[in-house]
Amino acid sequence: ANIANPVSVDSLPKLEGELTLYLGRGEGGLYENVLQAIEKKNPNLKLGIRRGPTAALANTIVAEAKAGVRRADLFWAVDSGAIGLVTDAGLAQPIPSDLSAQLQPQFRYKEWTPVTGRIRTLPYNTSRLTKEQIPTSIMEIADSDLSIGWAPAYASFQSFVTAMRILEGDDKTAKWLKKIKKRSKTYAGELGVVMGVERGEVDIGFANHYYTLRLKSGKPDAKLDLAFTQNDAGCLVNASGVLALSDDPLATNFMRYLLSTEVQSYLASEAYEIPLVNGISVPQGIPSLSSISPPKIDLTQLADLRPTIDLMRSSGVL
Amino acid sequence: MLSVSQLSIDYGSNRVVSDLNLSLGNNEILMLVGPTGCGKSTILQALAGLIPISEGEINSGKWRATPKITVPAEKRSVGMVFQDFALFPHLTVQQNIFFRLKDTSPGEHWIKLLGLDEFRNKKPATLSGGQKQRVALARTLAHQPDFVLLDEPLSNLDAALKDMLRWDIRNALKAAGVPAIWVTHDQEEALSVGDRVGVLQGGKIQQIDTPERCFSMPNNRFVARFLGEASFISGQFSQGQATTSIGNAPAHGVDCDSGDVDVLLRPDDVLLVQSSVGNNGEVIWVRFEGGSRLCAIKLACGTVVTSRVSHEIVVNPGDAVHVSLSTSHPLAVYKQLAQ
Amino acid sequence: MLSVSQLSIDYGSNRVVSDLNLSLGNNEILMLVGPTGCGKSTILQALAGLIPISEGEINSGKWRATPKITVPAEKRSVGMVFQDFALFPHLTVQQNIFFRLKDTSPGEHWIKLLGLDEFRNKKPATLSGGQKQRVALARTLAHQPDFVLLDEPLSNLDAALKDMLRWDIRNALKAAGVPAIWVTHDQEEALSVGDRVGVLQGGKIQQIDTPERCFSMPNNRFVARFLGEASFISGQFSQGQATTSIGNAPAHGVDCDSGDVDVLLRPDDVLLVQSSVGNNGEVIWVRFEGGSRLCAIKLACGTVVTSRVSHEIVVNPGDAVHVSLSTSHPLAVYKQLAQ
Amino acid sequence: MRLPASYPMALLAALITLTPIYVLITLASDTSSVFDSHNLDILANTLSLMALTVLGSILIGVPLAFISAYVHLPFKKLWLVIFAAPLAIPSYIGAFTLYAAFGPGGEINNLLGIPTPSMDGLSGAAIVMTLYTFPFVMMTTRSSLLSLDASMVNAARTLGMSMTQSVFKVILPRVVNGIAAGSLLVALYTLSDFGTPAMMRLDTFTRVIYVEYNAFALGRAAMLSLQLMVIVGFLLMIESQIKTATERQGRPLILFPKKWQLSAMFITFAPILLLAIGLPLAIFSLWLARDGFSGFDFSIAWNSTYASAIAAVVAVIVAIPVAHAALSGKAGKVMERVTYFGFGIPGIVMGTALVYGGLQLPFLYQTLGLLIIAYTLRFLPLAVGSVRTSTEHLDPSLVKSARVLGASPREAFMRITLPLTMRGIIAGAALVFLESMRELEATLLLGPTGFETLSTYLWRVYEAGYFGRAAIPGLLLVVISACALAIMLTGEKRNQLEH
Ligand SMILES: Nc1ncnc2c1ncn2[C@@H]1O[C@H](COP(=O)(O)OP(=O)(O)OP(=O)(O)O)[C@@H](O)[C@H]1O
Ligand SMILES: Nc1ncnc2c1ncn2[C@@H]1O[C@H](COP(=O)(O)OP(=O)(O)OP(=O)(O)O)[C@@H](O)[C@H]1O
Ligand SMILES: [Fe+3]
Ligand SMILES: [Mg+2]
Ligand SMILES: [Mg+2]
Repeated sequence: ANIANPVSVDSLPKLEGELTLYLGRGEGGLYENVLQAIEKKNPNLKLGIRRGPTAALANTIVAEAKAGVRRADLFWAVDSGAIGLVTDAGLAQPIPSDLSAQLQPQFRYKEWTPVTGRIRTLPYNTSRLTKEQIPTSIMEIADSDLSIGWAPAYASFQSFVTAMRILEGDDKTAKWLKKIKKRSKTYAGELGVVMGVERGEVDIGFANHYYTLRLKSGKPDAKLDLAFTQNDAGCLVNASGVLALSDDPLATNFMRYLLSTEVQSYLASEAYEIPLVNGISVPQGIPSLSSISPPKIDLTQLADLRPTIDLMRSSGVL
Repeated sequence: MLSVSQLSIDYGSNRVVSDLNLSLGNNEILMLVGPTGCGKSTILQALAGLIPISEGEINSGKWRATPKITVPAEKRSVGMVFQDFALFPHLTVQQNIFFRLKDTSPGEHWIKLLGLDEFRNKKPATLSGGQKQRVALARTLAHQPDFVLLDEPLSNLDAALKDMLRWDIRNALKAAGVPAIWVTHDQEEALSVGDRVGVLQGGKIQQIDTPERCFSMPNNRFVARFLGEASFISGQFSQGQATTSIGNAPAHGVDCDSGDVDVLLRPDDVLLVQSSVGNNGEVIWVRFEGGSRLCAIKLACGTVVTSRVSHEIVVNPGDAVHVSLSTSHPLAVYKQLAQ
Repeated sequence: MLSVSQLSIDYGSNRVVSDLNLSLGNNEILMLVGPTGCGKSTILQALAGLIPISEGEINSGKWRATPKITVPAEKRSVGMVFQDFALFPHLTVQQNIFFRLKDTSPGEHWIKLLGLDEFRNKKPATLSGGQKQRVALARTLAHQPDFVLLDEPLSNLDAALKDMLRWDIRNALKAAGVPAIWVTHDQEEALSVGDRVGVLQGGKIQQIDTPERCFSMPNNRFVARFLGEASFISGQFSQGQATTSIGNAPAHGVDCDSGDVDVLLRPDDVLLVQSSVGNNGEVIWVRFEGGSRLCAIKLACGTVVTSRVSHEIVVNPGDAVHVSLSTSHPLAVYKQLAQ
Repeated sequence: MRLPASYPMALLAALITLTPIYVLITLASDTSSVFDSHNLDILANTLSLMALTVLGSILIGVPLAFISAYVHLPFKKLWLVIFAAPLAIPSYIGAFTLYAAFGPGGEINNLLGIPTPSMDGLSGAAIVMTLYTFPFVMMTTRSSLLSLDASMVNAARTLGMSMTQSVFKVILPRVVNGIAAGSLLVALYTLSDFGTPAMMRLDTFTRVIYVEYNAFALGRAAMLSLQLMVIVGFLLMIESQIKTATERQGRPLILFPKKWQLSAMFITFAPILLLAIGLPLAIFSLWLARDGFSGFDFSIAWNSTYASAIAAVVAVIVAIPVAHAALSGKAGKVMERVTYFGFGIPGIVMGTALVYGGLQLPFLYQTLGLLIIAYTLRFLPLAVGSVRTSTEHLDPSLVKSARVLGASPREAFMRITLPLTMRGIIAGAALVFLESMRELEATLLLGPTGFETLSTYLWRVYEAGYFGRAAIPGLLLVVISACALAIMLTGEKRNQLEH
């Protein structure tokens, strides 16, 4: 399909009026600058931001809808599960086609639009391993003798397990989980996983790519690098996304800003997120999207968390 | 004026005071004594309207309270002085005394009269016990109550201070001209300060009378023992005369007209003489009391009587002495208890 | 045995007790009296080793404590009875008494002797004040201390109870045969219970002597007033004889040998007679004391003296009376104060 | 019998604190129990963590209470502020910094080359939780200690017991109540906290709840929270069984320590306090130095301060009738107990429950007002506890005295009871203030949109990995909280003079 070229903010309509954004999960610290820049560019925009854990905001949006109250115009979430909850509740407004046309085809959805991507990666400790020692298949890792750090309670990990279930089936996934569990060390979040790898507590970890890049940017000599699997859930590209809850064109126009050249390149260079529009280079430290081979998966499917949680629990992982 | 009739008070199902009747003339001070837990404080609290009553009636002339008709404490125009002073610690002496006063001149009056001028801006915590007590009194009287209730107003003070304050309080009450009920468990205080004494036991009044009568003609042995050193000696009573092994004396039958009786002896009714012959008892203990000595003498029959002698007479335990009745006023006699 | 020499105690920079000297014979009970805040409790605490001393020495025969040599409380073999009983509320009576006892037989002994048998399994909270006091005493004595310190052991009790317990305690101490220092602020208690009395003021001992001498021959006016009703009348003193406007009497100069003096009069030293002629004073108040009446008489010169009369004599304020000295023992006289 | 005047208000307060639980019940109503045998070891973890934390808090809190109540120290008040300061630091921040500092490759190892054991698992979680909850035990025990009369210790000593032994046999048994009250707060806090055990890689009940919550199984999360409430109920029951005899108040003990004793105390407790407060601030400063200062909007500190201050005031206003009810009868005691439940519900679940509750009041929803109600519901027990203790010590004859001087019950309350229990009221307010300052979830979910506080800001930069930016707000949080504590202690001092 054709991909429309990204637009510059200068050619976007000015935003005027009041807009309330529910901003899920904390990478907010990084998104903050983006939001500030948008506000600066549009002095007549009154942007209200509510930050909170993604799941909590999704629950809030559903609860508000049930009570017949709508406070949020936009919901920007880092996790597609939360987006699924809101779209399944029928609360999201359709995305204009010219907007989704700017995205790569596999990232076009009717009711929401991804903003940036994040890849599942295998951070590893460079003083304990070389890249060659790491299997390129996620399933094989279960049979290796590497010690592993993971954060099974973390939403992105669960999305990854969902992807594995879809690609490999429940049985294989359950076996994989059980095997990994034997050699794993559990962390609260994937930042913890990456820190654990860097300290040498474990050989490798399962984590979104940006944690490694951020840690290395603060500590360039960190004994840490990224490895990727190929063509399996291990290098799933997931996305943070935004959806509109009000039919006010202002909300849609705000989304356009998020997909603008400037915002996308800022997110890539500063937040180490993967741009999903054309012509923006990926953050330093990871190969370009075309050089890695993520699995083909409809991200909306990942919202179906329930069976994953049950599987993980019955495998004794949760 | 205050009159109480058939008053009963319960805590839950527990009757603590029953069938209390009393009335208080203008300006009169009634001392209420009794052992711990006999219901003294309970009566005062009921009169003040701080606890509900179960039966009977309280009439102040201005209002009337019954179990049905409750008159709240703040409407009773009653003054109360508490054992632990109950001064408001966050207010100065003056603020305590002027508490809720519209016209502060009676407050000023009592500040002057009780010599509190120099403390008026101090907090209670910095005052001595006696000063606190005076402030409490001033506060109560400054509100010009119709009657005053004092709940052991001196029991938290030094013995030395007590003696002084007791009279200060009496004088202040008399100066204010209000009737008062003054609770104490100190029989000395009860006898000396008040116009009448009421002796309470187990929630029941045993006797209400002048101090002299309560002391010398107590209604029963409990009252006799409670109000001071008392010994009993058996004897015969007929026609206003009691005959005992240590002599005869005029007597008054409290609960009998004649027959075998026990005669109430106060230490002052027994004359002790140290002589070389004719002794009828042996001293078993002696207590120096300052101005006098109190001696306990065991008679041949085994009865122990007490006698007070001048401090100039030196008596020692073990001394053989002669004791005899020595009184011109009638002694109280009681029916002998069945053995 | 216990001897204290030149003991001084400071709280911070504040000297609370200075230059205390005293020694205690075996078996002797020393009563320590004085107004509030004079340092009585401080002395006891220092003797017990609960607070440090600043100067002087405490010697028990078994140990010797100075400001340098601290002997901890638990090593002093001292018994202490506290004003508020200080029973352990979480232990039963028996556990309190047997507290840390290896051999419980002395505990049993005192339980029996003080009649605590039926309470032994009760918690202190359920006991009356008098019972608590007995438990405290039993606990102290069961530990067979070398000496006992009692800090106002009765001040939290009823007047009626006090009188009884006072003697129980004395008897128990005598039975145990240990020396004791007993702090009180009740002069009656001080005079009657102990073998000697020490009067303290502002951290300094004013007098230590037998009760009789302290009462009748006080070292100074403070002691005189503190130990009981006292009035002073001016007079001349020479050759063991005092001459006053109400008569002459043998006298002893406390701080002078002759000259213008004030004569200490106790109420018993003044004889009051009601007659129709020759009266020299007017009664200004009368207090009924049970066995007697205390009267205050204002003389023509303005001096007020007090006299105690039998309760059989009825005197009323305003009566004209005749008062005279009536004593065979010498009266204490003091140099007249400069006006 | 007339009902105590405080009952209606207390009942209302109790019912309102029950609303979150009611919401949980409705949320959970379509869910079958999800408690399977697998959860048993999680339950075991939870209970072990709770037990160890309570134990740790007692081991640290009781001695510190003892020191701050009895030992004659220079700068006594300052020490007390320092002892209580850990309450100002959100425990997840503490957990994170401790994790970052310790272990091989941790900051201490990096900077000083000293190998340190890593902080994780049950022991790590218990250590961190202890460090941030022991002040609860310290504060309640201290106020019990201050109300004890010294004479009993003196009695024990003259009966031949050494000072140390007396502490254990004579003092401690009498303050069991105070220790239990503090331990209850610690236990509830431990039960409801998620961040610390998660960071320390310990599987606890709250983690199960979070997993369900994040998987959008709100019903299950609610059901599990209700199961947690059963534990809370048990704890409340156990605590209410612990009774010590009430005692007359007296002059408290004063101990004059020798030089070596002072040093010993310092050597024992300085590391603990350094760990709890010094370390997080040091680590943040280290990161600040690495990242460089990038600006901080100080109005955020103001937001935190005034929201917490209002919450503190509202909480004590509600706490007063509840505390009075607790002292007036059995029913009142039950009402008081009920208010404790709010403290034991995990923050995020509580936050969501309050969103549901708040949506019923659209005029309040997402306003500061609702946020303050939320703070009040969560932290009411802190205020109730300290108001109750101070009221217990109030001499009843003072109120009677005011009544017979002509004051109505209301006037007597306003002019006598209130000013005289101000110490407890201020202490309660300060505790609520501290907890509100570090509260996160309700603030995120219920505050006005765009309303940022120090703790939400800390959370935001922490999530983003911009740890350096946590230095300034972290420091501000500690400083402002210390000021609140200082205010609380001046209130206490003023009151001591009066008694
Ligand atoms: N609030 C109460 N509830 C139940 N019983 C009470 C209450 N207050 C007092 N009592 C009981 O009522 C009885 C009388 O108590 P009250 O306080 O009137 O005695 P008292 O004569 O004042 O004693 P004291 O000399 O010790 O002050 C006692 O047995 C006491 O236990
Ligand atoms: N811990 C303390 N610190 C400072 N001063 C104290 C302390 N304890 C007592 N004092 C002061 O020392 C003096 C003596 O006190 P102490 O308690 O010995 O008096 P007391 O004679 O026992 O009085 P009371 O009859 O009231 O018991 C008082 O002025 C008191 O204020
Ligand atoms: Fe993330
Ligand atoms: Mg009473
Ligand atoms: Mg004392």
